[in-house]
Amino acid sequence: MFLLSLLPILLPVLAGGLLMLWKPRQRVRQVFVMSAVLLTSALICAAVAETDRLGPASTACTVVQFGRNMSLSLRIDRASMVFGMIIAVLWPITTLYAFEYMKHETNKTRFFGFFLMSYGVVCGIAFAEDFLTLYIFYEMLTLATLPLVMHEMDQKARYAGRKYFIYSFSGAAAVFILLIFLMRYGTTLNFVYGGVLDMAKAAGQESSLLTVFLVAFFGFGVKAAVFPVHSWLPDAAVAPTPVTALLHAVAVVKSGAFAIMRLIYFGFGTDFLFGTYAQTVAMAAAAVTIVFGSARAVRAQHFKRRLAYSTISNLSYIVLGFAIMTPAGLCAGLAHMVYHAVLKITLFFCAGAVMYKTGREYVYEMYGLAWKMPVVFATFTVSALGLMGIPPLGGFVGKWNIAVSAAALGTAAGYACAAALIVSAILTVLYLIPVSIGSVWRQDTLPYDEDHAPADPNANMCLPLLVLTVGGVALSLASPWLISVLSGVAAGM
Amino acid sequence: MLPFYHYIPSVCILLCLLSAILLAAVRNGRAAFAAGIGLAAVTAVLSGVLLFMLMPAEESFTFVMGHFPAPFGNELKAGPLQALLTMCFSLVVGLSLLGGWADLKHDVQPDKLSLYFVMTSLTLAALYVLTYTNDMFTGYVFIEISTLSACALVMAKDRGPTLVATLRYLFLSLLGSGLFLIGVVLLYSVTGHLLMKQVGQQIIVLRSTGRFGLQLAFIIGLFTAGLGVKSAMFPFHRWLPDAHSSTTTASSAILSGTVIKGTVILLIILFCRVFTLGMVNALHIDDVVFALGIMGMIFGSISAIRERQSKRMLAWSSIAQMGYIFTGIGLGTRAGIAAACFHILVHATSKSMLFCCVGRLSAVNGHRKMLKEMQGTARHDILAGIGFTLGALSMIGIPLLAGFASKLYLATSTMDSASKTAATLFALALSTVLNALYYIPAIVTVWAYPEDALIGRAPRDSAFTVSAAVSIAVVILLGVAYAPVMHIIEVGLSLL
Amino acid sequence: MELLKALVEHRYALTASILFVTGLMNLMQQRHLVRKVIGLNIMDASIFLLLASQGYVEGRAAPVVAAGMAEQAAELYINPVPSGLVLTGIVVSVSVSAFSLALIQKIYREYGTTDIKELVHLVKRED
Amino acid sequence: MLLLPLIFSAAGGACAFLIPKERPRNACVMGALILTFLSAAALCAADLPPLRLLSIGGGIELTLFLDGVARFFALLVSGVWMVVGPYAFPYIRHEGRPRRFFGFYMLTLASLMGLCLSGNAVTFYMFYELMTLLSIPLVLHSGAETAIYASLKYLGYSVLGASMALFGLFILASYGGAAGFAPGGILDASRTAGHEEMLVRVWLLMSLGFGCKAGMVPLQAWLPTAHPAAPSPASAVLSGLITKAGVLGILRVTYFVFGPEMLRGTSAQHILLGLALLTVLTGSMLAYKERPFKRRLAFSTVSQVSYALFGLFLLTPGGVLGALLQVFFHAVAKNVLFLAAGAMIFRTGRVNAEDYQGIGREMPVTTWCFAISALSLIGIPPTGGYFSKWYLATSAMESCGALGMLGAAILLLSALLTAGYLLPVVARGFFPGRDYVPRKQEVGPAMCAPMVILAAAAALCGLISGPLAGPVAAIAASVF
Repeated sequence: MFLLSLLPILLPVLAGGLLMLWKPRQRVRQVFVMSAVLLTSALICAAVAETDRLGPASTACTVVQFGRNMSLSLRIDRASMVFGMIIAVLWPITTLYAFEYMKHETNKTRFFGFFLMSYGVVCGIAFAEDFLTLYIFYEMLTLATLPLVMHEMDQKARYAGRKYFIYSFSGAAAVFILLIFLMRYGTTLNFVYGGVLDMAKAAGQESSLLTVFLVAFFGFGVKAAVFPVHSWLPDAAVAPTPVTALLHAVAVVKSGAFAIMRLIYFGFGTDFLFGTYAQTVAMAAAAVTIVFGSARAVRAQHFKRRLAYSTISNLSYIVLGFAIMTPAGLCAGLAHMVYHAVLKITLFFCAGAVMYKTGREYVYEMYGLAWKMPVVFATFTVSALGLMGIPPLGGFVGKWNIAVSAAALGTAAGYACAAALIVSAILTVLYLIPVSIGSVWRQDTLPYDEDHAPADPNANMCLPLLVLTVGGVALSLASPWLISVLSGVAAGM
Repeated sequence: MLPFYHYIPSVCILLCLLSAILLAAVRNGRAAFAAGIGLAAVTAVLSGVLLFMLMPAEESFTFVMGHFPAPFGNELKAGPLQALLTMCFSLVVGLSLLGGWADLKHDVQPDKLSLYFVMTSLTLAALYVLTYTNDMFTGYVFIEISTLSACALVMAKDRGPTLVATLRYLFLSLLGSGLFLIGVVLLYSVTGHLLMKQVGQQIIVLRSTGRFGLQLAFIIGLFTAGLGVKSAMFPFHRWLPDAHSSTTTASSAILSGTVIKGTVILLIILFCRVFTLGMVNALHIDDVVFALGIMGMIFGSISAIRERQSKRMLAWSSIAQMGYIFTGIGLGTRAGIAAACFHILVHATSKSMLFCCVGRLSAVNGHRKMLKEMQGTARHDILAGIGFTLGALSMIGIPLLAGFASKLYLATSTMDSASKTAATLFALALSTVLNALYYIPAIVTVWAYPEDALIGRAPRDSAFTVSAAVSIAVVILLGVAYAPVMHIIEVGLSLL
Repeated sequence: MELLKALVEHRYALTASILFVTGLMNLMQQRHLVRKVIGLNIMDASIFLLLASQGYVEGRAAPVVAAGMAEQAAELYINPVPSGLVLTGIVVSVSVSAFSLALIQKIYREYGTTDIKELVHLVKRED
Repeated sequence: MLLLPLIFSAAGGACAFLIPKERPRNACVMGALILTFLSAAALCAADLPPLRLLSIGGGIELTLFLDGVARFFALLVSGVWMVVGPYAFPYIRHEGRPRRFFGFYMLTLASLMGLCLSGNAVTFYMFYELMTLLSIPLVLHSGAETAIYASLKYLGYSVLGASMALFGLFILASYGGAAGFAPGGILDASRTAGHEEMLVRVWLLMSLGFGCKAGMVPLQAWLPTAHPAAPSPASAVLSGLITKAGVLGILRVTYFVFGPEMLRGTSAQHILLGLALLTVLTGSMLAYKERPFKRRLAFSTVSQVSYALFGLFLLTPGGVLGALLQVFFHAVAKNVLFLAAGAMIFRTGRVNAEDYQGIGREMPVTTWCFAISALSLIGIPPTGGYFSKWYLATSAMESCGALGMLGAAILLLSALLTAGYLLPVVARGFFPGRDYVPRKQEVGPAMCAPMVILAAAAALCGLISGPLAGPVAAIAASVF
C-alpha cells in the first residue's frame, strides 16, 4: 500500500492547484476545501494505522529515483507518525476556523489553494525517508507558505514575506551544504536511527563535520526560529490568523524542529555528536532562544507578536530537548512538540477571534473583554495555564521531562539549560496572566461601533476553540500513554 | 567507406551555411521562419541520431574536411558530449524562435524579417563549428562569424540604444577574438601545428623538455581572456546586459542561451584536448578562472538585485550563471568541468525559456519592460507565468528543477579539490540566496493582482505556447532525470 | 652588439607587437568610433605580420608547384599554411571592418555623433 | 476519603459562583466550610494509604497522603478558614462582588487542603502554584489600580519562588527526589554520593524559593504590598495561613526530601538561619516604623513567620516543635489581629495606627480580642505565643552554639519590638485621654464571634498547652 504514504501529499497539492485554476463560488469552495482536508487527514490516519500494523516497509514508496542512492522517497516511521498525527488533527480544525476568519478577506481562492498545498508539503516533511526528500519538501514549504504570509500584499506583508523567504532560503542553502557532506561522508542519505556517517571515510574530518553539523543545525534552525535566525517569525505574524496559528505555531516551525531531530538522531547520530562542542553550542543556542523569546514576549504589546515570541521560546524547548541527545531528551522534545502544538494554536485562535470580532490587536485593548467574550477568554486562560506549565496540564509534562533530562546530564550546560527553562517559565506567567487579569478586572474604556461590538464569535470559531481546549486537557490527562508512545519512538523502534 | 553518422557533423554545418545563403534570397518572413524552425529541428534530430549512434559504443571520431590529411587538413572531432551540446543548441534556438516569433513580427520590419533567420542559421553554424572543430584557426574564423551574426541578431530591433549596445558588443568581441587569434599564432609559432591533436602532442614534448613554460602560460592566458570576453567572464562582462536586454526576445534568448556558451565550450575543449588539465593546474590558470567565476556569480546577482528592468535583470543573471560555469571549469578537475557542461545545458534551456516568457508577459501589458509594469501579467497568460516561475526557481536551484541538479554536481565536484571546497560551497549558498532575492519578488510581482487594468491584451500566441510547454518539460526533465545526461557528459569528456 | 643582433633577429615580432599595442590603445582610448575601427585594423595587421613572418624561411622559394618540380622535397619551399591563414584573416578583418563601419554610419544617422561617450550618455537619457 | 476536604471546599466554591441569591449562597459556603473542617478532623482520626490522583508521564505521579504534619496543617487551615467565614459575609456584602470573592475564597481553601495532603514534591508544586493563582483574585478583589499592581507583584514574587523550588526539583529528579515524601529524606544515597555540596546548594535554593511565600528575606517585599490590598478577611487568611504554605514547603523539602542528616552543620544551614533571624528583626523594625495599620500587621507577619522558619532550620526536634507551635499560634493570633483591624477600619474608616484613640470604648469586644492576641503574638505568658517562642529559644541555645545564642537574643529583641508596635494601639484605644466622648459602634455578632473564638483559642491553648504540646511534639518527633 505504498500509495497510502504518497496520496496524503499528492492529494492536497493537486487539490490546491485545481482550486486556484477553478475559482469556484463561496459555498462550493468551502465544501471542496473541507472535503479535501478531511480526506487527507483520513489518508494520513490510514497510513499511520497501516504502518503501525504492518511496519514501515508496508507503506514505503520511492517516487523518483534520481541517481544511485539519491531518490525522492517516503517512509513512515514512529516519529513521522507523531508529526503526521499532529497535523492530521489540527488541519481540519483550523480549516473550519479559517472559513469564518477569512469571511471578510479578499483573494480567498488563492489563500485556500496554498493552504491546501502547504498541508501536503508538511505531510511530505513528516513522511520523508531521506535528507534529499526532506530538503526538497523543505524548500517547497517556503514556496507554498510565502503567498500565505504575503496575503495582505500591503507594505508590512511584503516586508514580512521578503524577510521570510530570505531567511528560509539561507537556511535551505545551509542544509544544501549538509546534503553534500552527507553524500560524501555518509553511507546513505536515508534516515537511520543512530546516524549514517561512515566513520571510515569521516576519520580525520571530525572537526569539519562538526562545523557542518552546526551549519545545518542553524539552517534548519531558521524554520525553528533558533536565536540568531529567528526574527522572521514575529514579522510573519502579519499573516491572517489561521496561518499564524497553524503554520507559524505548528506546521512550519515544527517542521524545522522535526528536521533538527532528523539531523541529530538520524543524520550525524548521537554517538558522534554527544559531548562535543557542537552539542554545547546547540544547547546554548536553544537556551538563549528560550530566555530571549520569553523576554521579548513580555515586552511585546501586540497580542499576536507576543504569542509569536512565545512560540520562538517554546520551539527552543523542543530543540533543547533534541539537543540533549539522549533518548529521554528526544522523548521530552516530542512530548513538548505535541503539547505546544495544541496549546499555542488555541492561544492564537483566541487572539484571532478578538481581532476578528473587535479589530483590537494590542494587549491593553483586551481590558474587560472577558465579560463580553467569555468563551474566548476562558479557553485562553486554560491554555495559558497549560503553557505556563501548571501541573498536570500539558505544558508542565513537556517542560518537566525536558528540564529533568537536561539536568540529568549533570554538566554545567545541562543545569544552565534547566535554569533557562525556569526563567522562561517565570516570564511565561508574566506575559500570559496579565492578559487574563486585565480582561477580567480592568475596565474596557475603548469606544466601538456596531460591527465591532465585542461578543463571542459564532460556532465556526468557538467550536475549534472549545475542541482544542478540551482536547488539550484530555491530552494532558493522557500523558502517561503519550509519554510511553514517545519513549517508544525515542528508543528508535 | 565511413559509417553514415560520421558525416552528420559536417552535414549539419553545411546545412546551416546553405540555408543561410538560401534564406537570404527568401522574401517572405513567414516562410523564412518556417525554414529556420525546420533547420533547427533537422539539426537537432541529426545530432540526436549521432548521440544515439555514439553512446552505446562510447566512441568518438575525427572527420577530415576536404582531402588534405593531417597535419595540413581541416578536421572535425565528434563525440557524445559534442553531439549532446549541439542537440541542445539546436533545440534552444528552435524554441527561442518559436517563443519570440510574435515579438519578432512586432520588433522587426517585415521586409527585413527573412534576413533575421539568415543570421540565426549563421549563428547555429558557428555554434556547431565551435563545438566540433578540431582546428584552432577554423575556431577563430567562426568566432568572428558568430560575432557578426550575433551583432546582427542584436541589431534586429532597430532602435538607437540597441545599435550602441551592438557596437560595444562588437568592439569587445573583436578584442576578444583578436586576443584569441594572437594565442593561435603564438601557439603555432611554438608548436608549428594548428590541429588540436598535433598541438597537444607537441605541447607534451615541449613540457617534457621544460622549455617555453612562460610562453605557454601567456598563450593559455590569451585564450582564456579572449574566450572569456566573448562569454562574459566576470571582468569582461559589461557589454552583456545592454546587448542582451535591449534587443528582441528571440535574440535575447538565443544570445543568452547559446552564443555565449559556444566559446566556453571551445575553451573547455582547448583545456582538455590541447593543454591537458594537469598543465592548466600546474600553471594555476584554473585558480584564476575559479576566482573570476565566483566573483561573477556574486557580482552578477548583486547587480541583478539592483536592476528594475525585467530583461536586463535576466541578463545580469546570465552573467551570474556564467560564473557558475567558470567556477566549474576553474575547479580544474574532470568532475568540475562535467558540472560546468551540465550547467551549460541547464542555463541554455532555463534562460531561453525565461526570456521567452518575459517577452510574452511584457507583450501582455503593451510591451512594457519595467518589472513593476508587469504586475499581474501572469494572470493573463498562465503558461507564461508558470514558465517564468519554473525557470526562475530552476535558476535559484529548487529541487526537481534543472538548476538544482547542476548546483548539486558543482558542489559535489568541489569535494575533491579540498582547497576550493569551502569557498565554492559558501559562494553557492550565498548565490542561491542572492538569486532568490531578485527572482522571488519578480515571481510575486507577475502573479500579484494588478493595480490598474492591463492595456493591450495581446492575442493568443500558439507558437509561444508550444515552445513554453516544451521548455518546461525539458527543464523538469533535466531536473529529475539528470543522471543519464550526466553519464553522457562524463563519457563525452573522457573521449574529448 | 648582442642586443642589436637580437633586435634584428626578431624584427618582425618587435614590429608586430608595437603595432598591436598601438592598435589596442586606439581601440581602447579613442572616443571616435571610426578611429576605434582603424585601431582594430592596425591590431589585425600586426597579427598578420607576425603570422606571415612565422611562415617565411630565408632562401626558400614560394610554394608554387611548377610543372616538373613536383617530386622535389618540401624543404625547398616555405611553409604555405601561414600564408593561407593570413589571407583568411584579412578576409575576416575586412568583413568585420565593413560591418562595423556600416553600423557606425547607422548610429551617426540615429544620433548625429560618433563620440562613444556622448552616445552612451544619449542612450542613458533615452532609457 | 483523602479527597473529601478538597471536594467539599471546591464544591463550596462552585456554589458560591453559581448561586446568585445571597442567603442560600452564604449558607452553602458556610456548610462547605464546616464540612471541610469536619472531614479534616476525620482525617486526624483515620489512617489512610496514599491515594494516586493521576500519573504524568516520566514516572511522575500526583498523589495525596496522610501523616502527622499533613493532619496538623489540614486541621489548622480548615479550622481557621471556617471561623473566618462568618466574618466575611457582612464585610464582603459591604465590599461588593461577593460571588467572586467567596468562590475564590473556597477554591483557595481547596488548593491549600491539597497542599497539606500532597504526597510528593510534584503534587506539592502543583497545589502551590494553584494556590498562588487562586488567591490572586482575593488580592485583586477591589479592582483598584493599587490592587492590580499589588496582585502582579504578588504573582511575580510567588512564581519566582515556586520556580526556584521547581528548578531544585528538576535536579533532584535524577536523584530520586520526585518520589513520595518520607521522613528522613528520600534521596537515593547511591546516586547522591559525591554530589553533596551541589545538593546542599539546591536545598538552599529551594528553601529560599519557598521562603518567598513565607516572606523571608530576600524575597519578602511583595508581602506588605499584597496583604493590605486585599479585603480584611482575605488578608487575614493570606497572612495567617497562606504564608504557612511556605513553611510547610520548607518543612517538606528539608525533612521529607533531603533529610536533616545531610544538611546539618552545612554552610547553607547557617546562611538560612541567618536570613531567618535577619527577617525576624527587620520585620519587627519595619512594622514598628509603619503607620498604616494593615501594613504594620503585614510586616509583623514577615517577622513572625520567620520565627517558624528559624525553628525549622535548626534541624532539631525542639526546633520543629517550636516551629509548629509558632505556626499554630501565629495563625490564630494574626487572624484575629487582621480581623480586628478590618473591623475597626470597616467601622471608623481610619487607616493609620495612631488614629484609634478610644477605640476600646467604641468597639470593646474587638479591642479586647485585639489586645489578647497581641499579647499572644508578643509571647507574654501564659498566652500561647509564649510557649512557641520558649521552645524556639531553648532549642536554639542548646543546638548550635553562638548562632543559637544570637538567635535567642534576637527573638527576645523582636518580641520587645512586637510589643512596641502592637500595644500602643491598645493603650491608646483604652485610654484616649480626658476630652473624649465615646460613642458605641461595635460590629455585629457575625463579625465579633470569629474574633472572640480565635482570641479565646489563642489564650486558652496557652493555658492548657500541655495537651496541645503533646501531640505536636509527637508529630515533631515523627519527622526525624
